[in-house]
Amino acid sequence: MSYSFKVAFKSLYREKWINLLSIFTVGSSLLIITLTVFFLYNLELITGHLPERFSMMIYLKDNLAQEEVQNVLSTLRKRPDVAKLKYISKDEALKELKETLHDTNYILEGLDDNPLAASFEMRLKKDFVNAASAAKIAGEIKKMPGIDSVYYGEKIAEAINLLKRSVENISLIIFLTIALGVVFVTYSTVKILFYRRKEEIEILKLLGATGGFIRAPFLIEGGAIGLMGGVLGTIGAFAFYIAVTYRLSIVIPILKTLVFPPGLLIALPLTGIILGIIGSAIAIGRLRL
Amino acid sequence: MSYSFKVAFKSLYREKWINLLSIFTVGSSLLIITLTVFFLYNLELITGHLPERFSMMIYLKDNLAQEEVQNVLSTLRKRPDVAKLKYISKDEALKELKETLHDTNYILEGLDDNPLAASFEMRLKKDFVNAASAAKIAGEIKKMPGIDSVYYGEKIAEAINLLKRSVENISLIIFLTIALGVVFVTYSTVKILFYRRKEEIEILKLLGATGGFIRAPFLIEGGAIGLMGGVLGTIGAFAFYIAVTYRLSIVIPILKTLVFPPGLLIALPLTGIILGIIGSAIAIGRLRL
Amino acid sequence: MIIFQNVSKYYDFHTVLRNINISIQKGEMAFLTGPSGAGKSTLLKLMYMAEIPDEGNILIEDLDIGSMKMSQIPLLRRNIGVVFQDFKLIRNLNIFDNVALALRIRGVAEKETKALTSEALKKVNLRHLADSYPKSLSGGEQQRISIARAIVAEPLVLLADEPTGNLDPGTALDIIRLFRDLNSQGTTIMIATHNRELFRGTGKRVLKLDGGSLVGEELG
Amino acid sequence: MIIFQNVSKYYDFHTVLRNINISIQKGEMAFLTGPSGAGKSTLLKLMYMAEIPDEGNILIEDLDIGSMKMSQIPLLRRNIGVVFQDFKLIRNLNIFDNVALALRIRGVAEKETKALTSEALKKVNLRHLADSYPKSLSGGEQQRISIARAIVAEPLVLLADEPTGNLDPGTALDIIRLFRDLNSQGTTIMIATHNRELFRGTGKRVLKLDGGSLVGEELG
Ligand SMILES: Nc1ncnc2c1ncn2[C@@H]1O[C@H](COP(=O)(O)OP(=O)(O)OP(=O)(O)O)[C@@H](O)[C@H]1O
Ligand SMILES: Nc1ncnc2c1ncn2[C@@H]1O[C@H](COP(=O)(O)OP(=O)(O)OP(=O)(O)O)[C@@H](O)[C@H]1O
Ligand SMILES: [Mg+2]
Ligand SMILES: [Mg+2]
Repeated sequence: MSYSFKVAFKSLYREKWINLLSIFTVGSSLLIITLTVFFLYNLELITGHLPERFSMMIYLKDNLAQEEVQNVLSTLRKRPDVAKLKYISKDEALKELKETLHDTNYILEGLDDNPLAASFEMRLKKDFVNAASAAKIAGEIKKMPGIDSVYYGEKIAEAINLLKRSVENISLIIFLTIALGVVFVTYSTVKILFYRRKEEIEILKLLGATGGFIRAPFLIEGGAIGLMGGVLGTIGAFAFYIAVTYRLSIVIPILKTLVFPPGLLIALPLTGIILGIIGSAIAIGRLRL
Repeated sequence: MSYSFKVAFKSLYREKWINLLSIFTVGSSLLIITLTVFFLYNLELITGHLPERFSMMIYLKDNLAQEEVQNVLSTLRKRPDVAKLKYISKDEALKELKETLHDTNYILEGLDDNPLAASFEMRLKKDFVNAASAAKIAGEIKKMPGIDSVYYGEKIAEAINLLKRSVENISLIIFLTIALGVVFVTYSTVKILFYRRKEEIEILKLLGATGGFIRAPFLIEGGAIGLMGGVLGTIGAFAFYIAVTYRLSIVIPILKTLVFPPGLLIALPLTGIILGIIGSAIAIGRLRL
Repeated sequence: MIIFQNVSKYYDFHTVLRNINISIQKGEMAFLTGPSGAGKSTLLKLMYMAEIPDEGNILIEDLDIGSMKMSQIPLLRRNIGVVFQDFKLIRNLNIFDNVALALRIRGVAEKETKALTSEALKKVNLRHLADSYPKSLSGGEQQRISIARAIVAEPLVLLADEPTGNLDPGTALDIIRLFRDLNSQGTTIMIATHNRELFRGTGKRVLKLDGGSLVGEELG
Repeated sequence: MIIFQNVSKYYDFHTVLRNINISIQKGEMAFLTGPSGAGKSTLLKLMYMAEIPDEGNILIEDLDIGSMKMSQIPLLRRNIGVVFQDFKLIRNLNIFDNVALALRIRGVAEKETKALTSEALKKVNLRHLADSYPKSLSGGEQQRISIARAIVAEPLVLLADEPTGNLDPGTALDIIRLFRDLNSQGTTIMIATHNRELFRGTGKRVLKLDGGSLVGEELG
């Protein structure tokens, strides 16, 4: 066993440039994976508050009788494209406006009468959430008795929402491709180690070495490269963390999510070792004696 | 020359599994780069409209004389932390509010008098754009004569802005790391080709082969792998484009930016060839005869 | 003990060994000769299972090679020392480690490994090259290192394929003397060679191979 | 023509060649002999610039090796055919391509390459192995392929390092006959060998090397 270590470390030293390159490759791959996870996690946090569903505002004519409102409600309820309906009375609308105006809501103080209309906030079923059917539905509803106007300006919200989903998809694809890339990189790194010693392996077999004896130095070498790569990745992730937190400082509440996960200090080097050993094992393949 | 091609293609065929792996690696690397560029480009488009700078609203007391306003202005101008000052008169403020209220601005029609205050919109110098100094500055200004109130609620804008920049930075880091990764992958792929034939190169040198004769099959093989990787990357990018546009459909205006750049059909395979040839050249290194 | 019973070996449509019958006693020393391409190396390879016979049985020291499991191959090979025609030294290990490898594979303790390796290098007169690498050795020096590695673990059987092809006559005689010493201590030895000087006057059996068939036998 | 003037070669603290003076005429055939490790291979390597002398001058067919630019090395080597002690065949090329390589490197047209390669393989009696790969050849067969490659381009100078170490005496004599034919057509030839049979009775000069020094000269 001590012999296997000696051979492995001699080889690590002898081909130090290639090995440094491999370590760097594994390290940066692990760093990319970490950053991608980190990025996806934060993207979710940021975009999580964006509107989730498409809604349509249906403003009623002023001074409608309770009965007429009820009529509109029941007609809308019967529609196959409606998912949810919420009645907003004149008073509620004014309250909302006041909240919207915020600090400057004293401008409303001079008003004697509530000038706002009662409305329905209507959510469409998923299948109908697109420009074409929204326009058609709005047109149909507008013709109903008791309706003043229909507003569906939430196109922007829809756009943001879809964009968010597509960003997530892109990130996921990037993540998966990188993960695949890491496996390839580890594989080809160890394949280089392997080609460098293909002849040696053939000779070892002829001398009667067992599979374990032949494999051990490779697995050790692969593991050591993975370990060093992992440590490098950890250092990179930590440096990145320091840089980010420094720039964003304490102003931003989202920074609470930017706490450096101490698990990374162990997870990355460990992942490195495991990837390195797996890569070595794959690269050596089945040893036919 | 035809001999170099023969040797290169024989070698491509002989080690087809490793080469397929290499092609796949190069292809997915190119795909990642493409997606990252694509992603960064669209991120810029989305976040480009977010507020660029931090501003502070200074509301003046009502019915201030022209002279007094001038006093406030000159006092503010002397401050070392002020980058830009913009006077917003009562009338302008009302106009802005009307625009903000949009469809519902008829609620303001009943007003006889303009209830809004005149104000200065003040932009701070970069160094002072943070929570601590903004609070301090606001406190100082509030004590000045003629000032009604100071509002610096744009913390959110600042947060979004900083976040946007940090997302850009993360993306850039990811992009650079991947680009570096692609070079490494190409390099180590070709290094495998090279180790497989290190002995052959030594023999070729001893037989009197020139550098060009020795390099040619490697460069061809590297170029061919790069080309096939590039074609694979193009197919991947196209598949991704189809998938994305299908899901987002024609609803969203931002989709104008999602036109598949036809240049990619040439750019990716070409990049592949160039990367493959460069990788080969680096892997072979200087041939000492 | 080495026994071949009706052994044949084909490559594609090409017969390399045809119906070979050989019986070498335990502790015997025999030579194998014949023109280039006769099948000498192939015959030796069958004994350490670098090749598998297409027909017939081979017995090495009571082990039936035909019925052996793959996992037993390393054990068989550790009982056989081989001097390869192309030396098969490991480029990345120095001479000492190349020779010591045969012991390390067998799990010999490091202290004993050092002593035995030094002794083997001394036997082939190359102890001064212990720290060198194979690449920097002359052809004949490499060949002697290959011999040292084959004998260092004192195997039951020693197979030598053209062990003096790169040696001057004087050194060649030293090597054959070394083999005879080993043989007198009980090692079964088989040497494939073109060099008639090696077996002339030894009184040992010389098997003659030609075109894949045993065509005769004489005493050296 | 091969001229060595006071040539020495050291490795670290170890002198491999000491003050060598040799003069071989254009079209001459000479042998080089001496014990294992004497420096024969090193001496040949100096001629095709696989090694650079530490002292002295070497002239090969009017080319002064000392003042030669790196970029001229391929040209020098293309004028020299070498039979390497360890064959140096390319694993991934079949036998035909291995031999043809010597011509392709020299930019010979493909049609001529085919004809010349077949002819060279015929000269070493191995045309039937054209499609095989080096790994599947016997030691002696590999050695003859290395010889075929060295002679196929009809070089001005032929250097052969232990070219019959893996050949039976009959085949060895065929090869030496081949070399003498080439020599009679004007090729300068130098052969390093342990095999006294090769030069016995040829009447050619035999240079004796020992411990890195030329210790004598005789006629074979
Ligand atoms: N793997 C193989 N595939 C095809 N033919 C082979 C293979 N191995 C050996 N041969 C052929 O078998 C024959 C015998 O080869 P072998 O190496 O046993 O000869 P040898 O007697 O050792 O010759 P030498 O004295 O030249 O070393 C040769 O003609 C060789 O070409
Ligand atoms: N690169 C090197 N570094 C150190 N020593 C070397 C190197 N190359 C050769 N030597 C030494 O130089 C000496 C002469 O080697 P060379 O190969 O010339 O011998 P040789 O006469 O061809 O022997 P042989 O007949 O065994 O092939 C040997 O002792 C060898 O160990
Ligand atoms: Mg043989
Ligand atoms: Mg030599």
